[in-house]
Amino acid sequence: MIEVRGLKVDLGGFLLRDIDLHVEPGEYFIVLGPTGAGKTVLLEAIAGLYPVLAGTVSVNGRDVTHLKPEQRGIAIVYQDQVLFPHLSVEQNIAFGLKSIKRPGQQIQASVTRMAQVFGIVDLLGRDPTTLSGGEKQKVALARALVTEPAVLLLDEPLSALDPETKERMQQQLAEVHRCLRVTVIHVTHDFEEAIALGNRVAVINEGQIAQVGTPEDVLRRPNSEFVARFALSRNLFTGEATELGAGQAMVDIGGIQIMALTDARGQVHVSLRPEDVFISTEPFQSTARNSFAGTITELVDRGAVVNVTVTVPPDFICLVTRQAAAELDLRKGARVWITFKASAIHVF
Amino acid sequence: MIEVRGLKVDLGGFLLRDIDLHVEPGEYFIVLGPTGAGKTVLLEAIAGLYPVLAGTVSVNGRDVTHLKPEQRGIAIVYQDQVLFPHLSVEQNIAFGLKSIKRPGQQIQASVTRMAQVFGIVDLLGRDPTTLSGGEKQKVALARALVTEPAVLLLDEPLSALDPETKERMQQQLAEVHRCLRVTVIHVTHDFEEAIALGNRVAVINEGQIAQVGTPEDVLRRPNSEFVARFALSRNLFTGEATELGAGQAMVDIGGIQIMALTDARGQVHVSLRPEDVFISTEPFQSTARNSFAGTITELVDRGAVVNVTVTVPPDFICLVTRQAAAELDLRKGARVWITFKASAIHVF
Amino acid sequence: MTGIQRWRRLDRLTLVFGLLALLMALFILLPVVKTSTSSSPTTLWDTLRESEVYSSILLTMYAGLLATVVGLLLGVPLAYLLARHDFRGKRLFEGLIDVPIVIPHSAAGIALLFVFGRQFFMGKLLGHAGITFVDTLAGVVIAMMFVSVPFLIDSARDGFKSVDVRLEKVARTLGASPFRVFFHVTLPLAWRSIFSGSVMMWARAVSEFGAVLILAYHVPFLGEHPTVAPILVADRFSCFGLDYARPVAVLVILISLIAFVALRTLALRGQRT
Amino acid sequence: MTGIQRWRRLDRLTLVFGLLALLMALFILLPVVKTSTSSSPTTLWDTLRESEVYSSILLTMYAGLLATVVGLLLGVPLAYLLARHDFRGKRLFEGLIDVPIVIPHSAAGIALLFVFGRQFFMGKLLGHAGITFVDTLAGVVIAMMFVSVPFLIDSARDGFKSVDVRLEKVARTLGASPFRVFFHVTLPLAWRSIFSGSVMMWARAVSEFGAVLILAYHVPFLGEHPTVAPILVADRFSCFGLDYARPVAVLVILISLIAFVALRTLALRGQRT
Repeated sequence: MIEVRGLKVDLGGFLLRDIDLHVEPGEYFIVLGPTGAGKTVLLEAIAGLYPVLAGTVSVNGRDVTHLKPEQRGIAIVYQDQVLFPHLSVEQNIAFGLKSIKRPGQQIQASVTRMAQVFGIVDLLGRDPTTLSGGEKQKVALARALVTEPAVLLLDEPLSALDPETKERMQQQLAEVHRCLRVTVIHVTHDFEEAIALGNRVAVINEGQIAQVGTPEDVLRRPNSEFVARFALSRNLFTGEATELGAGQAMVDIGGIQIMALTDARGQVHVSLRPEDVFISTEPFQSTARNSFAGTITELVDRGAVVNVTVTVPPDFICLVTRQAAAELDLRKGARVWITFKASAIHVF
Repeated sequence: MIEVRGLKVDLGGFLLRDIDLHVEPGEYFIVLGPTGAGKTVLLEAIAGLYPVLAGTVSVNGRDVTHLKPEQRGIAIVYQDQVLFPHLSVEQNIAFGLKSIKRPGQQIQASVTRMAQVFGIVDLLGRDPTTLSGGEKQKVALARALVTEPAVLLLDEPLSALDPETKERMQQQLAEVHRCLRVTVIHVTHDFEEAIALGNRVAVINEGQIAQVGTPEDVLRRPNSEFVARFALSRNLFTGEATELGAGQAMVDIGGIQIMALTDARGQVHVSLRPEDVFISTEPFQSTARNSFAGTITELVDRGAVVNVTVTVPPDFICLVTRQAAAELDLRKGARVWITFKASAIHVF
Repeated sequence: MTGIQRWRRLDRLTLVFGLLALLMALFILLPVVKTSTSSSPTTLWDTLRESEVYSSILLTMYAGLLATVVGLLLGVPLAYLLARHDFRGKRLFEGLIDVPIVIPHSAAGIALLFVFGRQFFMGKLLGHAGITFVDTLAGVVIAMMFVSVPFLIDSARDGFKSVDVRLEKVARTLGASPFRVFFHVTLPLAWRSIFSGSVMMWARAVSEFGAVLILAYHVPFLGEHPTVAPILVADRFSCFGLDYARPVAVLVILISLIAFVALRTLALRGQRT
Repeated sequence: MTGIQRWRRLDRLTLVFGLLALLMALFILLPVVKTSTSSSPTTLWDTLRESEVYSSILLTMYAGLLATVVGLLLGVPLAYLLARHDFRGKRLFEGLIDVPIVIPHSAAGIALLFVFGRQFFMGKLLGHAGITFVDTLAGVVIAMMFVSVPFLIDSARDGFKSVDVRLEKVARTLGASPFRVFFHVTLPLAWRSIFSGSVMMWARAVSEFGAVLILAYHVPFLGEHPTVAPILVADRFSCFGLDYARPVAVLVILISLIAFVALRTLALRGQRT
């Protein structure tokens, strides 16, 4: 458990101020904010690596505000990993245990176990400068977690990776968090990361915490433009994916089942762009796999286009041209069909 | 006019070899190749800035292979512009004219005229390090063109710009080329750039020229995987866009008219992703603005999905799931309707 | 609480290192400061008015300036070529260029004698042309240049390396000859490094003692036969003792310091030409 | 045709610059090469066996080594603090650290006398503790250190600056104390710069003439009273002439060169500790 109260940090130009965070034991907590919002400095301030102007930090009920970084039990993993370039992968992971003077045998055992968790046993003898981005990230996580920190701070751990590696790392992060039950604070500017991983999300805007809540809360009732803009640009659902032939799945998103092209199974998130949804006044046969009847509950005029909310339920936001809306006579309360292709669904 | 014959260049690791290019006077010629194909070195070799192992370069019928760079009448603009940081914008543009010792009054007049062409008269007194990417690109182009080179070499001139600036720069490049009638060789890895700007395209692959032809030729009959993969991933058409209310246009692509959300008018290119096209066996009323009857002329099985070619004409490539194809009983020769939304059309 | 927080930043490492660093800083600064302030302005003024002293200081500054100018003329082209071209054995060659920094100063003087002495090689050759080096201004300049020019070459080379070679390439395609490119693009952009290298070279040149002592002890200059300031200080010390040497030492330290600080400030400020 | 093409690359600028650069290269290399090869191995061997010569060379190397070790002990902490902390007047302070390079060597000796001389300040203080500097090994070491330690400090500071401070931060959160972080992360990564700075410092120290001459001419060492090699060369030259000074000069140049090249190669190779 970690509790931050009234933290104030000078970012040289602007301030992070009145930062209150309460993270439950074992929680995966996301801090979401646009680039340049001071998220990295916030983590360094919590870890004791950056001077704070005011405020307190406690870990598991103990006030650590005046402790040195090495006494806080808080580990940090930077975006670009910063592995020790003069040590092997094994020595990198063992560094923390040697610092706290664990016996050699125990170090050996802990390093091996952690390498197994991350599937990097083969890399132990390697020079870290020869690793790929994803491999470096695993080593950095193993190096941090082997010291059994009470809190793990992650600084945009996925943003430097290519999309494919990113997806795999995301799954691994979720898995490691589940297995090791470590308390995580993860800062990012990426909404899909926040939604996929976070138990709760804090949104930082202009140096202050604008909102805290579950990812759904924040998206449904955004009180910052940054979140609102994102929320309007996607239809987001959580559901259970079940097999439907290779590369395909049926996702139950509560009430309706939608077909998607994905290999993911189990608990997943799906997103659908509003411009990929068709509205028609009658049902029809087409290659689109997903078609549902619903009621128009809201129309928002945006110049050449109109945002139409259709409640199936759940609610779908659809983007149509003004002419189309006029021609089909779309109005509040009207009964319509929405249609979208399986290939338009993004599963994450 | 520029002619390159049997050029061979050592790239330190691999060779560019047997490079033959024949560019007509006033032509806009694109050299297309993946990143790391040695495109920048090719341009430097043509300009006399990189040693060649074999081959000749002639400009307007004159062999310049053994001339110094300053005697060739070939100007080059690099991707990141490399403006002279110690000179003002005006001095940057005037640099070439001063080098060839034009009288001061004439320099003044030429610089002013070129600044007007690019709309950068306001910037003349500025320090180039304070300019935005797009502004720097205009200054770099003005600096090159003011010397009235016979050939202008452009090294990925658009790839470092943000999408919006890129679109405007692309239009400006086309316009400047039309007005000044300079022969251009433009290297890029971006297909849309090649299609939008190029009179002809040469595709470089593994150090050799794989194919030369009009953009349409290259896309219809690709003989490299790099081109083929791109050609399969887009429906590409050329057409005439006419006004249809603010932010919307009707594009005549030869035979049919499609509706798109764009401010562009006149000659344009449009692209449409195969996964954004619906196929149905009957016509239907929906918010999708574009719906056309056609005949299935080809079906290509790709595992979970099927690529369906529907000839309206023109041909549209559509991506549908295997189940959808089976359910609708899609087969060669069948009469179907294709439907796509105005917002799915990308105009460039 | 804030008191504790402020002290916390001074961890043990910083305390121990701070103590050691303080010793080093005092070791360097104390002699300089103490000497600079140990003579009254009147004494210094009187010392400066001695013809032996002022002609010595003038000779030192003038010879240092000449050495730097010749160093610029010959060293800058060498630095440019080293920055722009690669060749086999370049590493070794660059190492040899730095050799004058390593070899004992008096031995450097003897080495120069072997080439520029009247009875040897170049010395003979140039002697026929009426140029001699032993006990002449030319000898002082050559001794100073030999021990100090590596500083200029290293700094200028780094300056040229930091100029994007594509700026030169673009300038060529715009119709500029290699000379125009060098003087209008490369040199202005590398100027700051060259200038600060020159300041280092000049400072090292006017402080040279050993090599000058061997090659050109007393030289005819402005109708007198002065020696360079570093030798004057040593001579007065060995002949008349510390008290007599002190004002001259203070004077040359002050002049060197003021010139160095002024030039260095200029080098750091003058980003543009 | 290929002939033409090859020649084309040698444009006029490269030709002119090549010529000027050649002059500079010859100016630096000729004296070194010519002197190094001017004495027969037998003569050199006989010279080295003179007790005055070999005790002088031993003294020079030993004192240079001691100066470098003390410089490392006190200069590295200073360099680390300069790399990691900012404070008002840091620029000026860094300028003052470089001052010993500028001031005339003999004046540097006098400045040191003012602090470490028997009748002054620290000299008195340390004199009570039985440590004297005038005409002792300690004096040689101090004179050498004063003129050469700025090279080490500058190089070490640049080395520390190039170590990502986040490596230190991560190490702290992994439970390492500031000392463990310094010795297991920072020092190994900056080691190469520190080592090559030490080589420069050592080279500059053993080549010093003026400051040592003033502070500690002849010193008791291994039962004899040798002087440092640069002074020995100058003494032999002024007392007995060039022919007598030559073998000693050649000897010290060769020893300096070999040691410098060997250490420099080590510094360039030893990327890892």
